[in-house]
Amino acid sequence: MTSMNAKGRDTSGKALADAPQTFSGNRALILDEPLIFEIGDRSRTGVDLSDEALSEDRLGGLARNRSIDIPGLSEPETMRHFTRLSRMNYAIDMGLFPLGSCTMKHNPRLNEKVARMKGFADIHPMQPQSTVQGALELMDELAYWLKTLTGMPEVALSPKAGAHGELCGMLAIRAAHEANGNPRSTVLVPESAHGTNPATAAFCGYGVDSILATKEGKVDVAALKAKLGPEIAGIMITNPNTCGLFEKDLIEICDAVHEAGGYVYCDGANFNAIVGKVRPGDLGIDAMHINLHKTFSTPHGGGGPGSGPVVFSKRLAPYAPLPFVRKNDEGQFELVEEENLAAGDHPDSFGRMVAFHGQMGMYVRALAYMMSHGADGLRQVAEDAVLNANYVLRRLEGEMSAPFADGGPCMHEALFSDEWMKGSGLSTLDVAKAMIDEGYHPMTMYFPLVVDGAMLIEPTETESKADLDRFIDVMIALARAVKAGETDRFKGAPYYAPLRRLDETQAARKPKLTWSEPDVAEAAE
Amino acid sequence: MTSMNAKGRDTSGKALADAPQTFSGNRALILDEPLIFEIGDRSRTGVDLSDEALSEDRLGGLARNRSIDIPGLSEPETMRHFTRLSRMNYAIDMGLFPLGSCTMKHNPRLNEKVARMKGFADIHPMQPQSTVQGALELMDELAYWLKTLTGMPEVALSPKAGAHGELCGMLAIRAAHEANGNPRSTVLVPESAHGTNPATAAFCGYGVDSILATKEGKVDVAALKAKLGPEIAGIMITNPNTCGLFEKDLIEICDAVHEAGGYVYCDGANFNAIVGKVRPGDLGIDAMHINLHKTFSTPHGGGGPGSGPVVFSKRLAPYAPLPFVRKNDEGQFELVEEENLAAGDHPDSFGRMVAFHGQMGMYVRALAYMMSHGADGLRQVAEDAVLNANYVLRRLEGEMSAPFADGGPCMHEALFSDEWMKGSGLSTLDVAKAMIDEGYHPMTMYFPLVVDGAMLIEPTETESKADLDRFIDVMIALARAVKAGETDRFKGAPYYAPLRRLDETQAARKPKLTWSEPDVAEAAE
Amino acid sequence: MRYLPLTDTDRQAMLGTIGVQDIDDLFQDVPQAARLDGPIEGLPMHASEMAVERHFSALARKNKAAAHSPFFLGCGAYKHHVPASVDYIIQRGEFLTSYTPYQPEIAQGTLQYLFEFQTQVARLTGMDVANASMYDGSTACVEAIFMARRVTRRKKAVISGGVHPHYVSVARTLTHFTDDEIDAHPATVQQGAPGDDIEALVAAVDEHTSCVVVQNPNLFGHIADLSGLAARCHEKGALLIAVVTEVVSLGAIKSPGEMGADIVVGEGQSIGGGLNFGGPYLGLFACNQKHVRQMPGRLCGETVDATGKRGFVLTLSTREQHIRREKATSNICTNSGLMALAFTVHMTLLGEEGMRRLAAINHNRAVEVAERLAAISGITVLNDSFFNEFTIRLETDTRALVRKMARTKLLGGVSLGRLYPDDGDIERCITLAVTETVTDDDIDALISAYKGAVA
Amino acid sequence: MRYLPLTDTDRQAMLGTIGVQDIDDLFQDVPQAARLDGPIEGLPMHASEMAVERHFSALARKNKAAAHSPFFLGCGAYKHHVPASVDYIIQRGEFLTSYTPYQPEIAQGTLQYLFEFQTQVARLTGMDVANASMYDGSTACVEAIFMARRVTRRKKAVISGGVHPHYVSVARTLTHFTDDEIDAHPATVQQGAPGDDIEALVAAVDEHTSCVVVQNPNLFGHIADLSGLAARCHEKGALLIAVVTEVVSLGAIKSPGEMGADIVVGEGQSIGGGLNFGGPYLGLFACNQKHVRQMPGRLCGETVDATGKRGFVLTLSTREQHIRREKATSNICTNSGLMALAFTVHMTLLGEEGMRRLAAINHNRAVEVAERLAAISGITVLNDSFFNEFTIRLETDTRALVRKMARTKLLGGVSLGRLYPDDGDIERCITLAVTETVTDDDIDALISAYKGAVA
Ligand SMILES: Cc1ncc(COP(=O)(O)O)c(C=O)c1O
Ligand SMILES: Cc1ncc(COP(=O)(O)O)c(C=O)c1O
Repeated sequence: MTSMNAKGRDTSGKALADAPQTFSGNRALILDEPLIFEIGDRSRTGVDLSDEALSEDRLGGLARNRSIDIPGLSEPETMRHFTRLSRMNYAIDMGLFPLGSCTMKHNPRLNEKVARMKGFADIHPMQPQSTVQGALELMDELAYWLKTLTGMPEVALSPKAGAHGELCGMLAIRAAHEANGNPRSTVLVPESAHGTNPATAAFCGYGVDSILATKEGKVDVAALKAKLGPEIAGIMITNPNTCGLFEKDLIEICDAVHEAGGYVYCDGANFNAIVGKVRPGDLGIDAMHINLHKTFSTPHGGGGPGSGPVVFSKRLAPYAPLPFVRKNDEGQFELVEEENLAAGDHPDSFGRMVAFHGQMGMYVRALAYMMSHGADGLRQVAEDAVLNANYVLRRLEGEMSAPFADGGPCMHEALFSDEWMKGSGLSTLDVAKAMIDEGYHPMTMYFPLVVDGAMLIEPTETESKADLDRFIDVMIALARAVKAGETDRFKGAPYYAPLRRLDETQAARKPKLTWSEPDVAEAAE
Repeated sequence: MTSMNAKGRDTSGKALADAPQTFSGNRALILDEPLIFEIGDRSRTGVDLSDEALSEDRLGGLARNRSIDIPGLSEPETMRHFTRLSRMNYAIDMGLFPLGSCTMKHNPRLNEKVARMKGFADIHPMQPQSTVQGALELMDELAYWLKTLTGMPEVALSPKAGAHGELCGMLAIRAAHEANGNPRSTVLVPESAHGTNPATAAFCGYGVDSILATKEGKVDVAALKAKLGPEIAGIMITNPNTCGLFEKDLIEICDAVHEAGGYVYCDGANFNAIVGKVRPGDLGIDAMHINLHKTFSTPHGGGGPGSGPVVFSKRLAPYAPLPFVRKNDEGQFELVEEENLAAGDHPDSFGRMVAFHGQMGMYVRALAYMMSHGADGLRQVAEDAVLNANYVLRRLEGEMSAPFADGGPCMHEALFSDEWMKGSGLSTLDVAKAMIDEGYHPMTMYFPLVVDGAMLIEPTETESKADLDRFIDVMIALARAVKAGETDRFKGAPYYAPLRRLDETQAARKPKLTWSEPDVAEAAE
Repeated sequence: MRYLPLTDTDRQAMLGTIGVQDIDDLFQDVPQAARLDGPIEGLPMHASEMAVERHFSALARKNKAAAHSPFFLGCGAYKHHVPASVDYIIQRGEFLTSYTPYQPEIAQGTLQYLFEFQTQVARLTGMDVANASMYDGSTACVEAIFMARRVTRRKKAVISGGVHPHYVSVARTLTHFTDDEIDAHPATVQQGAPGDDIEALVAAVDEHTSCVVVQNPNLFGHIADLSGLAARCHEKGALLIAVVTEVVSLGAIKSPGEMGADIVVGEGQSIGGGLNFGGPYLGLFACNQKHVRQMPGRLCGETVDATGKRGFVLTLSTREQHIRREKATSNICTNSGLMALAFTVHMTLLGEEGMRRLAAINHNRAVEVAERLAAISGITVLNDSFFNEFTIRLETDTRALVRKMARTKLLGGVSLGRLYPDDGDIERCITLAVTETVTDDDIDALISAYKGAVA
Repeated sequence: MRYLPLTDTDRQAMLGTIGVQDIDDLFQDVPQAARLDGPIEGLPMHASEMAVERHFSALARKNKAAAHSPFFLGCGAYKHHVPASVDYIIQRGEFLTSYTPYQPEIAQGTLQYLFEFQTQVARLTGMDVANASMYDGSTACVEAIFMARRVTRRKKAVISGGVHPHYVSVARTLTHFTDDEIDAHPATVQQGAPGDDIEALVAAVDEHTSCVVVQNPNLFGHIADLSGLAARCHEKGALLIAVVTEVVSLGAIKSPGEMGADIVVGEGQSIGGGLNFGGPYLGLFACNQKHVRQMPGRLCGETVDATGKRGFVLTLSTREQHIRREKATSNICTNSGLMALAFTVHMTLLGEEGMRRLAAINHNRAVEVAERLAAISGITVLNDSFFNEFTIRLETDTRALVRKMARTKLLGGVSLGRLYPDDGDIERCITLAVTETVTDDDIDALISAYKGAVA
């Protein structure tokens, strides 16, 4: 196994068995860090502001007298606190982050740099439009790229994330149905769909009817067709789907849904697999959101922000939300907003779904990413993402069970089930935690729901072959350790992380969601 | 000891005794990282540049045909490589870095931000002076601050670090002596001086005569006076000195040296202890360098860059180097450079000691730091630095031996010797390595040379009392562990760092300073 | 291409391992007819970093940055000074390039700051708990309306005319297709208390009302005491939802919690965030303990690890889409994590002391500007009370005026005609915000511009 | 004050623990008469981050940034595009805020990149080893002269007239007071090979010569074959010191090592560094294995840890001031660590392939500009050979011309009168550098400005 250590040295030397417990609780560069509430205090501040008396005459008698009770820290303490916290995280910048369906790819720092240009970062959404022509032009450019890459005639930029994009698309579908006199009642959602899909449908007032997957991991076209009818508003289909497979019958599905008077919403979270290889518009879909924070690399930031523009077919375009950018006859860019609506411009729009105009900061980053790759590079992105995933699939399928691998290649992610570890007493979770010790972020676990103990691995195109090989070698070693019954390695994992395995059940049983001063009794323990 | 753990939790739980050896060699967030030469290759690049053929006609027949043999990496691989490397470092941003004589204080990010403004970072040193008036004004402002804080009439900004500043000061002294007809031969240097002092004197062609310290850790005035004479060019004295003590006889020393026709060079590395409390010029010195990368917080950057401006007394001012900034009669700022010298302007200058005009990037940062503190804040800096050091001294003197503590308070740093651990079989080095496990950067070891096994602790003013208390508690616990004979804790340390103790002897015996392809035989081992 | 590590040699070798000839063999499921046989048309080829940077510099130069002119815009987005350390922290790769903390053992950095964030937001708003963020204030607001429906099992939301009109639009849009009912009161700009319709709201609450939504300070800057309205809501079994678009105000005025609100939603952009032309921003969402299980969005909670050490995890996820699917409290997944971090860092630097000082400076400066404007004849300041934002009325076309000022490099306020296109009365108003970033020179420039305008 | 964590309560408590009344009791050793009894006079009080930032913005705006005008300056400092990732990496606190790696177990990050840096520099220059950096090219150059003295035990350094005049000045200054002898040849700007004095240098080498210092490409951009000179040096027992001020040239032209140099010093600013008005820059220092123990500066070397794992440490420190004191090879301590990191990161991104491309683009563009200038009557291009920089002669006052161009926002070259104030011949010359950052528009602007100047 020493071959896996890229330094080419034997690391088996002394383990940490003889290491003493430290007095501080720290372990060299792994540093404990209290909460700000435990180290700061209300009178301290890390910002130099003059200490003026608040003039209360014009506060309507509503001055805040009670304490805010938020502690402050000096700047050096603040830097340390958050630096230490940051060091407890894993991140793409540190290594492989193969969360399936999340497209955790390299985040170029060029994008961070351009997004911070004052001309983008320091402009107000309500400035006169003559003073933000560059920003509007940028939005127009981004819109052009998205429409061109998807082959769709219209795009709404404002949705704030993927789920918000879904809402946007489904609202347009509902608006279109209403314009036809009947909103219809039900949306079809395949079983393998992401949770946001059914949740979105419900948010739009639709009931959800689930469609089972075939044993090849795709939508069962016959079952789908059987469900179509006058109350079916449409389908929310993910393509490539969350088993990492391209829905090869998508054209047929679209035709069938259209014939039944419905619309096809495509969840485009996995667009990375096909960008530049095929235009979803050519397959017949009506709406699709694009997670700029996946395919176009705006950073996930530990949970957000994202951006989820939605492209529309010609049939849905009239219902797209406000605001959007257009170029007027004098060659000026302008925002189409409430006032235009009031003036009867764009009358069928379903309206506004967010304050202001969307995630400008993400637009800048995504466009910088697109321009950097260009048409040739984006195509290469899809090819390399798919190549990497298939490489993982093929090298691991002999060691772990890949339920759909016999059906042919996967797209951008490789799906495994826990079949191969049956009887070992170990679970997908245990393997995930052991991966942490090995220096990897685990893959997506227990999703999609269509296979047992799912392990969904999406390497993305920004992994090198050498890094993948190392990862695969480790996975093989772990798989063999499972089979060899090395239970402790898994059950006790992670051993080396800042914390050992966390108790999620206790957290949910008696939720403690904010900090409070410990009881004197408790503190004395 | 659980009280030391700021999270207020018992961390004694399970040690790592049962942790398995990982297959990858990684330990969760502690990631192994090979050299770029082991992962990159010559044909790969992380920069998109067009692949033009080099037109060789005008290369004088000297085109490079042999390989450069430097590997490239794509951008994602590069980011990961250096991010992983960074995580193997300790830094001020992570915790206490009490290296005595190094003044490792908080580095504000404001300074990084302003230094990156294009108007400073993107101007060329040879641009017409009319196009860099803001830069010259900034240099003039910095000069004003430095002169005011030191009470000295002249300053040379160009020296690139402390040692370079020493050179600057000593060259001026030598030039002054030469102007008087005799360069003299010897410079006096106290035993406790930093190595750069004697090295500098030698660089200027002087012999070095060492002055012993008194048992109070200060310069022996009588011994000094005895050495003065017509061949003594001057003295290089550090104040506060490297035992962390203020040379209280400095005025007397200056008078004596001056009387003997010599000059007093003051090593100002420890200016942080007295800034705003006393002006060195009022004590009679002739020249002093100021490490902007210590007192004025420009970051150390893992070894540099620094900046070492030198202030001069009236007597030495004429000999100060080129270039410098002055304001001309039209209110324009101008650089006094070679051409002025050629024109007979500033004729006694000893000349240029570096290309261009010095460390602009550091000037910006240092000035931003000074302005942020202001006259009141800088005084507070000195007071808090001295307060913190005395607090450490007093809380630890009972557990460790502090050779000069009986003489009164220290200044910015507390000096301990290894007296207290005699007989334990352990050394200063062992304690330092155990501190690493506890999550602290060790103090300066084995310097100054005037005490055995020196441990020189400089907390600086940017440590909070709570952090100091935690540190002191750990030091006490370690001291008691030494006395209790817990040898393994020290001899084996560090246990938790990315690497265990490194073999410095082997490195020096057969130096391997660059990477080379391993022999096939060696690789096969 | 600089972001792609695979070399052609790698690709060849990998295809070999996979056992196919050509990359297109892996795309076999894509209908042949739809496959593109080369780079998509109509787009340029890849570009160097330098070329891309130049392109964006050119675009950025076409915008007038707030820092480059006297700047007085507010209405839901505020220019505040954000310390440089905040931006440094949020750019650290460990925060910037990590995902939602699904693996808590290697995400304690994110989880701990979320716990700190939740606590800060709860205390600031005067509530028991807060979630780990929503997209922005407007979407948080409509989520609160949905939550009130779940809690009360009623469907009518009453919305004050003082609520930001974009927020009202969003609520209308998202409730339009469900069977929710929205009773949105019109905005009124009466002298003294512009946008204040508390009385009308009190009157509108009945036993069908799920909630009343009121903004404080409201769009026009007016501050109201919400206690009476809260009492009325509670009497009728409805929830009071308070919207705060300028969180700095909470350093000076009573928290909605203290006045009896049941849910507080807000736009957190003022702390730690920039203007960013409207996004990304930071949705705040706080409520009381008893409603926790009806909250939308992620929650971080305290727990212990296998050795008993304290740690944090995402919790109560049975409310969320990935577990509950169509029965989830919201469809939100990605939120505003990094903006929450910026908020937490900035708020940690401020502390209570800094918040109070910041608020005092904002308010005092705003009072100064209001008084100087009020002294100009032809200008009426409508507000008796306000925090850092107030509304004036002029007898001229305010949209033209604002555009004209912009041409002379002064961003002198938001002309309300843009937000209320139909309302002749409001169209003559301008709302101005005055923060700590405004200098004396800026104020002088503003005053002389307005003097010129009404002269 | 935001950078100071102690509160007054802390201070009081600490004084108590120490056992003194007042902070001034800790300053008792400071002569009473010299103690200041309050904030020093003549300086402002502390200022907020916002105020400081404004002050610096105002100063920065008074400078004309290279990015904002067509830019053709070189002469020892070059404008190149540095990838954004480089600046991100060097700003990571773990690199930025650490000290010299004296505790290797928690400084492997710094040590490993230094080892990589040393290897990159050695390979680029064609030498066996390189050190961990010097302040800049000029100080590296004089250190090389001192090293040659130690190696040869001779004192006469012969310096070519093609060496940057600042470097020559520095060498003169630092050798003036020691008993070194400097034989500095005058700069000559002959047609075809400006600054080339190889023949004269060959003639000057004798048995007293410790070294010959020659720059390649030289200050005027001319490239020379150093092999003959190297052979002559070696024949006489002297060392050949090659100076490289534009390291990008090493992507296109033979390395000094290949041509026989014994020491190569250089300015590394072009890779990873910005212009920064002259500093901080990056001194490169490389030599052959046999002279390693005479090198100045820090060296990082490979070793193993207690378990046999590879690691890196600072080594051969018996050469250095902190061990050897007055017998050290140099007095240098703080060097240019972070700039070395920037260099290493940028060089890692480039790799050989990127270096070659970058060099080709630079050279090809420079050839284009040289040819277009040569076509203007009244302008003579002096160089037959050059990399990305060359010298032209005009019949006008070049200093006035350059200033005039600057007023029209064109930075059109360095007028050599500033560097050679006394030399009537050279004063009529301008040296221009053309890098990858120059656009076609920039070139057009340059050409038309020069056409106008000589018309
Ligand atoms: C398949 C799929 N659909 C939708 C989403 C929701 O996107 P977002 O998190 O941006 O709201 C995700 C992301 O988690 C996803 O993987
Ligand atoms: C007392 C003393 N003098 C001089 C120096 C040299 O300064 P620099 O490293 O900036 O050259 C140092 C720093 O290490 C020092 O501590």
